[in-house]
Amino acid sequence: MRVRYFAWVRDRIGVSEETVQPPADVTTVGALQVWLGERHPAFAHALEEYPDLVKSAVNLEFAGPSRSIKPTDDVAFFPPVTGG
Amino acid sequence: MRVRYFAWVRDRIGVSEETVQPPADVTTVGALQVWLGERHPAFAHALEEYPDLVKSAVNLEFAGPSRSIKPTDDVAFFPPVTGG
Amino acid sequence: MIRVQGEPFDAGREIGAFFEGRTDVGGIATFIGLVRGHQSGTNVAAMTLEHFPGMTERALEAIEAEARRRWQLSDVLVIHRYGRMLPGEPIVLVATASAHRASALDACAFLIDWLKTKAPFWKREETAEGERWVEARASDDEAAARWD
Amino acid sequence: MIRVQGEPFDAGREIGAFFEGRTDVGGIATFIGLVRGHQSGTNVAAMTLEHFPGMTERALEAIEAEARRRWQLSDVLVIHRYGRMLPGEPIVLVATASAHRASALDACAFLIDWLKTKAPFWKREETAEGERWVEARASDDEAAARWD
Repeated sequence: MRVRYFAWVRDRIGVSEETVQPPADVTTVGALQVWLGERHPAFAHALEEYPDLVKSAVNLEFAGPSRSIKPTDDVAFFPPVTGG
Repeated sequence: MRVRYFAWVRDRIGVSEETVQPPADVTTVGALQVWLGERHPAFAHALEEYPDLVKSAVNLEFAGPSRSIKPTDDVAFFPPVTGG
Repeated sequence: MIRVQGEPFDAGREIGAFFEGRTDVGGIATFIGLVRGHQSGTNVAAMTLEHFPGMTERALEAIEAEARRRWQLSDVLVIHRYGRMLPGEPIVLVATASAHRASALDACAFLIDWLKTKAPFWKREETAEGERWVEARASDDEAAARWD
Repeated sequence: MIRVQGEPFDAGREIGAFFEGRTDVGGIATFIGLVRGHQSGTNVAAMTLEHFPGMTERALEAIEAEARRRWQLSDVLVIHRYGRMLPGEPIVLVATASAHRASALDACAFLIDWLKTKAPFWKREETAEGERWVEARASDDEAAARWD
């Protein structure tokens, strides 16, 4: 599973992209977040400190924490967008 | 008193501008319209046929029929505007 | 700033010059009104805009002043042509500059809506059947009224 | 049409090209977002826009499609830059063309409001105190929500 991080989420974790193989019981974006937090304490900390400020996308579309995921998915975590 | 006509109001009357000396009892835009209608039957006809489509201005500002006028005023009659 | 002119203008160039060098502005909103080549199913070969010199400038200045009263604007530009013009040519350009986009967007819509019903211009179209004065539309009155 | 690019663009020239030769269009509405030289009292020396390649284009195309569903538009153009830019430079251009001005104006406001909250861009400012990520604003969420 491809995981990408953007903006200050990436700055905190220090990784922009990684390929991970979460256990079979990690079937949602929310569960993946928790599991990734174990690999990256800074990510766990960000989620705890700013739970509303970490957004996610699956396969290039916005997705909430209940969205189900599979090993071939492309998942991304980032702050609320500030373009325009 | 300077009187000007624009757009199809002018086309109907056949005059774009004239200097007139209405009698002393013509003290409003509405009274002036009636008096001008006597000079220009086409104007009287337009006022009768399209009473809502003849607008007026006094001294370069929109003015309704009850607006009072004096001999030094600059009065204009024209259809609803269609710019932009 | 208000400009009423007979000469054509390059709307893109005017917009570029409008924000050139500004670093205090977050958003520019513009509206360009063009001559359409057809109207209610009839081809329009050309359009002539008549106006009331003197009153036109005064009316547009009053509309600009009202926009500046209602919104915090860094700058306003209104260019309106008169005379004969061909399909595709710009008739009017409205541009607003503001620190914040909502002010720029709202003020731009306000300016064109009020201009349409409060500035003394009259359009005459040339069609295959001859010339005709364009009639005022109730929808323009309604658009202006939402700002009352 | 959607363009996401690192290179600067000339907003005036793009707007000119957008309506050049069109005779089917009565109104063009545009919005240009510029880098501001100060933000909340702090001088901003430069701004860097990060984006999510692939998702950005997809999000902007979905927003354009939604605008075309809601309004009768002859054309839509969205240009959005990424990378580092200086105060006064355009970040984004939205342009809409329609037979009728209300559609052009409303669709333009809709496009920039949705783009602000639904396209994956992130701004980082360079100030005298260092670099900082720009925080999302509740007012942008509210502006987008009025189109729900």
